[in-house]
Parts: sequence; C-alpha cells; structure tokens
Amino acid sequence: MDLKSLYSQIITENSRAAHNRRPVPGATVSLEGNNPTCGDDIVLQVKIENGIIEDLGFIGSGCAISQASASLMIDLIKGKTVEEAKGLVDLYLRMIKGEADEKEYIDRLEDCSALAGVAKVPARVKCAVLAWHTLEDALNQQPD
Amino acid sequence: MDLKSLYSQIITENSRAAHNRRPVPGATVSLEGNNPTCGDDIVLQVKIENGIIEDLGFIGSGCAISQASASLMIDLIKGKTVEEAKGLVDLYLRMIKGEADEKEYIDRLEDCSALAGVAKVPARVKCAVLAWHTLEDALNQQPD
Amino acid sequence: MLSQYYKKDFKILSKLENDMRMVYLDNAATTQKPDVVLAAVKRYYTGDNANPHRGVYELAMRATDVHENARQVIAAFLNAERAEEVIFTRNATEALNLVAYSYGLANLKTDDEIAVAVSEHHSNLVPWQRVAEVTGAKVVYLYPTEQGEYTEEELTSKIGSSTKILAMAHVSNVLGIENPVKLASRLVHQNGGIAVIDCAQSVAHMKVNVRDMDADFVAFSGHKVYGPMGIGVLYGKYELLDAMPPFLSGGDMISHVHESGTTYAKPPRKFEAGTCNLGDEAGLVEAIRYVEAIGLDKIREHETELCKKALEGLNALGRIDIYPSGSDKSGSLISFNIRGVHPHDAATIMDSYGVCVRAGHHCAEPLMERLGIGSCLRASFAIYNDMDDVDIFIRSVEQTRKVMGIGS
Amino acid sequence: MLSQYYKKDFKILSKLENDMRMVYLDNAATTQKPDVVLAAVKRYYTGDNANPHRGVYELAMRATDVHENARQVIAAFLNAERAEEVIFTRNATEALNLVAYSYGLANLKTDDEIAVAVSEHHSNLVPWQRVAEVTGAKVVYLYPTEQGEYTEEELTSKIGSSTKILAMAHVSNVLGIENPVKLASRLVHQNGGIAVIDCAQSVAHMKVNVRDMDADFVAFSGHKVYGPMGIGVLYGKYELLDAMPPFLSGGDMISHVHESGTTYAKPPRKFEAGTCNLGDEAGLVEAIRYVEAIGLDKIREHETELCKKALEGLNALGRIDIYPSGSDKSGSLISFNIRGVHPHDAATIMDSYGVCVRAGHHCAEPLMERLGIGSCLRASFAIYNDMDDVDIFIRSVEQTRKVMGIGS
Ligand SMILES: Cc1ncc(COP(=O)(O)O)c(C=O)c1O
Ligand SMILES: Cc1ncc(COP(=O)(O)O)c(C=O)c1O
Repeated sequence: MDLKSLYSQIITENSRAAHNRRPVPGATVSLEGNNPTCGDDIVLQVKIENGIIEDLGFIGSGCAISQASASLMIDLIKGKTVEEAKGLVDLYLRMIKGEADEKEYIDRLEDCSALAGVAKVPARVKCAVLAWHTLEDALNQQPD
Repeated sequence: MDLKSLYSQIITENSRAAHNRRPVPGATVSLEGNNPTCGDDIVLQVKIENGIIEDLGFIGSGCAISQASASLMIDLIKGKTVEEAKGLVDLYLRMIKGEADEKEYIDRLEDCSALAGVAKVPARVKCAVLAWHTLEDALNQQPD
Repeated sequence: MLSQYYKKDFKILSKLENDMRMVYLDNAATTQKPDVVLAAVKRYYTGDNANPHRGVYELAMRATDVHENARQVIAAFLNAERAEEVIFTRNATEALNLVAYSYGLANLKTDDEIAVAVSEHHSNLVPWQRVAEVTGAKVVYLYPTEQGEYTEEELTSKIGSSTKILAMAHVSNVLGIENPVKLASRLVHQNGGIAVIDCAQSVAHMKVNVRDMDADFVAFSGHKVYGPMGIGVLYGKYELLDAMPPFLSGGDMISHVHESGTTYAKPPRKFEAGTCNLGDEAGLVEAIRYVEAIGLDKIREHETELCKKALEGLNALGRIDIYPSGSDKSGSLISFNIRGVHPHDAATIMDSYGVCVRAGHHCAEPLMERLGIGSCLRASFAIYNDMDDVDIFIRSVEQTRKVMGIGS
Repeated sequence: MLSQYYKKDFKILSKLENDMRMVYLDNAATTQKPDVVLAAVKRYYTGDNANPHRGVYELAMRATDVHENARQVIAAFLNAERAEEVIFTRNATEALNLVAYSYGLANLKTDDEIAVAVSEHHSNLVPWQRVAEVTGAKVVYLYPTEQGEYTEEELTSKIGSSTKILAMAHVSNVLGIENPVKLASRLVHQNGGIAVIDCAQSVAHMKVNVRDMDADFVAFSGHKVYGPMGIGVLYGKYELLDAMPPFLSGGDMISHVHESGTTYAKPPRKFEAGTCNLGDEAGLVEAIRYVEAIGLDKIREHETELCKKALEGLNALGRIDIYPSGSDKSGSLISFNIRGVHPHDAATIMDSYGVCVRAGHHCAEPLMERLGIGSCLRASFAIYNDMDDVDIFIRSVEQTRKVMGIGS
C-alpha cells in the first residue's frame, strides 16, 4: 500500500474542500454521522427537490480521510437524482471494501476513486465511509 | 490414605451415635452450622452451667463424616469446662489440618482421633469440622 | 466408538490420578478442553493481541477481527438472524443477570408474573427472585411431574396474561431431559411476554437453534462446551436488545459521554462494557468448530449410548434412586443416590477409584426440596468418555457400598 | 537496560509486521503477555481444570486451591488485610460497576454527592452518572489544573459533608500522572464517605498499596499488567463488602435458595456468581509473580527513562502539543497531538512504520472536552520497550509530518 501517495491525494483534496464545508440554506434533510471509534462527527445537510439533489454541505471535524471523502462525495453527488446517488453510494462502499471493479469505479466515481487505497487500511474504512453512510441514511429518509 | 479403614471407623461410630442425636432440654445455646459446599446443616444445642458443659446434642442431616464427628465431639466434650473444651476444639482443628502431633491428639482427643485420616481428604475437611466450628461459635457466645 | 478418536485430544485425560485412570464424569459442571482450543488461545496472544475497537494500527484491527469473527461464528452456531444479536459475557450467569437487570428492571411492575421452572439452576432463578423483590412482580414456579416433565397442562395453567417473563432451561442440570421450551415460548408469546432460555446444559449436547425455539434470550457458558472458562454468550432478539437500557457501563459501550450525561452505542456494543476477553473468544470459536466437526447429532448419539449403559448398570445394582424417578429417558447425565449412602461419602469413595462425579445440590436447591432430598450424585458424560469409563463408574458405585458396609 | 532481558519473554514482539520491527506503544490499552503467563494458563487447563467449590473429588479440590491461592497472591500484592477482600471480576469495568450497583444503589439518596474526577475513564464515570440518575444523587466533577493536577483546594472545595463517594483514578489513562488519592481518601473519610480508586493504570507501573492509600474499593484489570484478558479484581474493605447486597446472583454466591427467597454467602463468594475464570486467574498470578520478580521500582525507573527520552524527542521536534500542557512529569505514558495532523491520520502513518500508538478519546471524553480537543495520540510504555523503540517512535512522528505535507 502506498500510504504516502494516498495521503498526498487526500491532502490536495482537503485544501480544495472549503467550498463544501458549510451549512446548506433550505436543506430538506440534516443528519449527523458519528464514528464511535474516532469520536469524529459530521453533520451532512442535503437539499432535495423533485428527486434531484440540489445542494449538499457538511460541518464537523474529523480526520483527513473523513473530511476528504465528504468533500469528494459532495462534488460527485451534487445535481444527481436520488436514484443515481444511491447507485453511486453503493459503488463507493464496494470500492472501499475492495469489492468493486477498478474500471467501473474510476469511470463512475471520478475523483472519489482517489480513495480506493483506503481498502488496504482496514482501520480507516470507517472514516472513508462516514459521510457516505450518512448520505445513504438521508436518502432513505426521503419519501419516494 | 486408607479410606476404607477411615470409613469403617466412621460407620462404627455412626451406628452408636443415636444417643447424641437429640434436642437438649434447657439448652443455653442453640446454633446452626452449615456447609455451603455440601448443603448439609446441623443444629447444635449446648447446656452450660457454671462454666461446665453439662449437656450437648445435635439435630440435622449430613454425610457420615460430619455426623460421626458431631457425635464423637459430644462424647468427648460432655462434662468438660468451657476452657478445656476450647483447647480440645483447637487441637481437633489442628489435627484435621494435619498440623497436630499424633501422640498428643491420640492422648487428648481419645476416640475423636479416629478422624485424623480426614486430613488426607481435603475435600471433606469441611465436613469433619462443621460441628466443631459450630461449638467454637457457641462457646464464644458465652459470657465468661 | 467416537471417544476413541477424541480422548487423545484432551491432555488432562491421559494423566493418571494416584496411578489410576481418571474417569471424568463431571462434564455438566465443566468440560475439559481439547488441545486445539488451548492452542487457539495461545495463537491469539502470540499473534494478534491488542485492545480491539479502540486501535487504529493493524494489530488492533486484527484483534477487532477476532472479536467480530467470533460473534459471527456463534451467531451461525445458534442460527441467530444477525451477528449483532450475540453478546459476549463472562459466563451464563452474567448473561442471565444482564437480562434480569436490564430487561427485567425496565419492564416489570407490581403484580406482573415471572414464570420460573422450579428445576432452574440458581443462575436462572435467584436473579428473578431479586428482580421480583425490587419491582413488586411475582415469581410463579412451574412444577414438573415425577418423571421430570413440564406438561402442557402445567404450562397453560401457569403462563397467563400476567406472565411477562418465562425462565426455563433447555435441559435441567439435574433432571437432564429436554424441556418443552418451544411450547413454553409460544405460550408466553401468546400472552405478550418473553422467553429466557438457559441453554448452559444443552449447547454441548444437541443443536441449539434460537429461531426454531423462538427464544427471546438464550444464555450459555463456553466452559461447558469445551471452551475456556472466561467466556459466555447471551443471544437476544435485536429489537429487544435495542430497546433495553445498558447493563454495565464504561469503555466501548458508549456513543458519547459528557459531564452532563451519556448516550449509548447500538447492540451488541451497548452491552459489552470494558475490554472483552478476546483470548477466550478465540478459544470458544475453536471449541465450536471442534464440536461442529464431530457433529452434534453424533455427539448426542454417543452420549445417549453411554447414559443408557450407565443406567442399566445402576439399575442392575439395585437400591439406587434415580432422579427423575423411574426415568428411562437418557440424555447426557444421570442424577442418583445410593440408598443409605450420603452423596458426599459416595463421591469421596468413588474418587478413590479415579471416578469424578459431582455430589451436592447442583445449584438447584428448590428442585432438591421438591425431590425431598438435600443432595444427590450426578454423573455427566462428554465426547471423550467411553464404555470403559462407564464400567469403572459402575464398579466404583459397587465399591462404595462395600466400603460403607452395605455391600451386596 | 532492563528491556533487553525481558523483550525475549514476549513472543509477539519478535514478530515482524510487514517486515518491520513492531514497536508496541499501546500498553495503557493492554499489555502483551510473557510466555510464562500463557504457560500458566495452559498448565491449569491440562492439569487442574474442574469447577471449583462444587466438587468433592481431588481434581475439583485442586481447582479450588488454584482459585483461593490466586486470591491470596493478589491480596498480598495489594497489601490487603484479608484475602476475603479480593473479588475476581471480568475486568476493571465490571469491578467498578459492581461497586456502583451494589454499594451505590444501596447507599445513595437524593442530594447526596458523588465526587468524580473529570479525567476518569468512562468506566469510573458513566456508572456513577447512571447511579446518580436512579438515586437522585448528584455527580460533582473535580477539575485538574492545566498541569493535570488535582490541587488540595479543588479537593477540599468539592468534597464535603454531602459527598458519599469519591471516584478517582490512581493514574489517569490520558494525563498519566499520579493523582493525590491518599489525600482525597482522607478528605472523603472525614466527611463520612468512601473512596473508589481505579488502579487500572497504576498497577503495572508502581506499587498499589490499598492500606496505605486507605481506599475503600480498588479496581484493576489483569490484561494491563501482563495477565490474560478475562480477569479483573475488585478489592473492598471487608466490612463494606459484608454489608453490601450481592450484585450478580446465581451459582456459588448463595447460602441457601428456597422457592420463597434466598440467603447469601459471605464475601468474597457473595460477589462471585457463576463459574470463575480459573484459567485466567492462574495466568494473572503468574503475571504478578513476573512483575514482582523484576520489581515495581525498577519497572518504574525504566519506564520513566523511556518517557523522558520520548518527551525530549517530541519537544525537540517542536509544534507538538503535550497533555497536560507543559508537563515535564513523566510516568509511563505521553498524550500528545502533532499540530495540524488529525490523530487518526497520524496513527495510521505511524503504524506504517511499525509503531502502534493509540488515537482517539481514550474513553475519557469529559476530559477531552475540557482539554478542548476531540482526540489525541497516546504512547504508553512497558517493561519490554527500549531506547530503540523510542527512536523509531520519534522518527515516525517526523515522517508523519512529511507525509502530511507539513514536514520541517
Ligand atoms: C484508568 C482506566 N480505568 C478503567 C479502564 C477499563 O479497563 P477494562 O476495559 O479492562 O475494564 C481502563 C482501560 O481501558 C483505564 O485506563
Ligand atoms: C443449567 C445451568 N444454568 C446455568 C449455569 C451457570 O453456568 P456458569 O456457572 O458458567 O455461569 C449452569 C452451570 O453451572 C447450569 O448447569
């Protein structure tokens, strides 16, 4: 595992993440995700209108991996339909478990595929999926 | 350890024990002794007058060792002063722990020395001392 | 015979006690441990030892995997729906107390009833007496027939609309026969209550299928199923566990702690306060694999055969009281008395022939009271016992009578 | 150095993790086990295994001896007055919960106060919050200075006539320095209360003398003092234990059980319900012998040296926050953060250099809140660590900064 290059991508991402670290005005869902191992918490706010995820933002603190993954997720998901988002969440979670096809995730997850290397750091999987699980819960709360 | 000869003495004693298995009229102390491992209980009744142990009896059920030791104790102690009795209890307990001098206990404990072999059956020590500990407690309850 | 293949796996059994073969027949109290179980414990400590959950480094992840893998193995063994329904405890006693303290205190109120089989081990009886005392609920005892059976009439007459909890062993550690736990669970469910089934005495001898018996809670101890002593299991239906308050509190069972108060983790972690016993979990997993590799059906068949032969031997001797009286159902244990011989004397004399049997009230005093005895002997069998053990056992009973001067 | 003689006793430490030497610095979470401890566990199971107390045969007597001998060894280790003051539990957490449930519920009432050091591990904090909730008592927190010290002023201002219980660690698992437990015990006694001292973090590093500190209850875990994971200890003053209601109920802790109710055994058995973990007790005894053979003074000296050197190394790197801030007192652990690096990222990167440190809230969230951090790193030392470990540790901190792009 090249931890060094994984982290260099994460660091780059985090330096660009400021735009996603904010509350979302008129959010339709606001959900807290929490990683008991780390003591890290994030609050994810999502605005969904007519089945489209119009806006997302997150607040909270955490490790570089959890922060980068939240920010990358937001960039990817914004503007997608709820159905598309669910598919992407599923693919991402499989990628982090090391169970997804490389070509497929590079193609569909775009920049988020930078986090694929977390699959080889099992202790940090929880950090890499925190925001995504929170989004999953938020989407499941939506009336169809 | 010759368990067989230990038991043959115990059996002989128990066949003679009926006279001690009775409540004591006018008893000054009545105490329950209980062996949690076995679930055996005895009630020892003692009548003490002017520092002399005038009468003793026991009721309750238990294994052959506990019954024999209660009966032998009663035969030995009856008529002794409280002080003498305390000394004999102490000697008996040491004998059962395998810590007493053989000549001394044969001499002073008389028939009770038949139980010396219990020292080699550690699991049954509690049975052999139940009545004696109960007597000890009873004597300690006496005002001097 | 099965045992000839397995005896060699247990080092302690090849030791001689005072130059005699040891015939260990106290398996209902605790079983011996096969080498593979001891090796698994050692392997954990020499390869993976760390405090799980709390660590980010790889060793701690391996420890966490040991813990969660153990949960999955046990969930599968019990046929639980989810691994999260398996909680590690110290032993069956702690598991049953957890249910009494957490579920019992939170759900019982004055005049509710707790139906307790009178043959229960103290561990599934005293906690209910105590919870009843605190909450004002009432313990209602179920009584077996002379043959040791809980009849449908007895169950329906005692389990009613006030019954909030049923406490019953799958197999009693004295009577040794299977109780109608499936029927009892159904009856208590019809009345809106829950069933707490103590499987301490069944888990090493027959399949325990929590979904088939529809138990709400099931408890067992690892040390009675060839595992180490420090590990037990509570199975609980997830929704019940989720709604219950925690029992022990401390590390690992929290979500967040503030000066002003605390929020708790989800099951199973909510109920696993403090550092878990991973070494013994690893041992228990190996024990379960060992048992499953042999097959519970085969084990049961083997033990039934031993038990049958032992019963025949005792009956042939005559003047032996067997509990339940006149029982011809054999499981894996036999409770009995030699008429005219106190069980402690008998056990001492049998021990001098290398035979280890239990004598006492077997932590089931209310049952003893009903049987009208203070104590009795119990011989209980396991995978490593063989027909020679049974022969030596029967001979030692004969010898006991001789020594006690009532020889035939 | 001491460690060169002892490292070889711990097989796990000679393993390579990804071809690297493992530098295990999470000893405050759990220590590794020397071979002699694992051998003692195995020796028990292959030589003496039986259910103690309940058996009449010789094997069961040997098991009982293992149990009672363990109690005596631990009583002597703690300088307790009587062996009956030592109760075996699963771990420190269970020991502290026992006190909270049994002593706490029976003795606290509305408006009584429980003085709890805010730096307590959740195991000596959450149980008190819960007991307070049930009884109407109030938790009053003691606060340390910036340097991590509980001053006499703080203690006298918080411990008063309403204080029924003081809960304080001998050494905090984050701050790492010795607390004034003797003074605190005295103050709470003057006010008619009792002192519950958590020695989980001191017992492997300095002499714990229960009579000298005049503690009413002391808890520790075997797994933090080179023993196996499934065994912990509660020490309690005999008169207190004797007056307390039981905690868990079941086998072995009773005097008599009837359908109508139950009477209990005397301490310690009153508090040891169910089958005890003799295997791990045998291991703990061996661990204590191991520690005593080296000598706690020597161990302390050794660990202080390591700690000093590590502190120097961290301070030399600069931009490291050490908790308590500006601390130059070294015990056996250092809590810190690398400025600009989240502790979880740091621990992951350090692990890639073979260094195992803990990252998180260390089950001390209220303290973290007061320190104004969510989490931190902790390096904690043991007998087998050496100066090379410290060097590798310091280098891994340096590397972490490089990887995170803030290298010097
Ligand atoms: C100070 C302190 N108290 C209590 C505990 C709890 O110990 P255990 O998890 O073994 O019960 C710990 C360790 O985690 C500790 O550091
Ligand atoms: C039926 C039954 N339940 C519960 C227990 C208690 O098991 P443990 O002592 O391992 O907690 C036992 C064994 O002693 C038992 O036979």
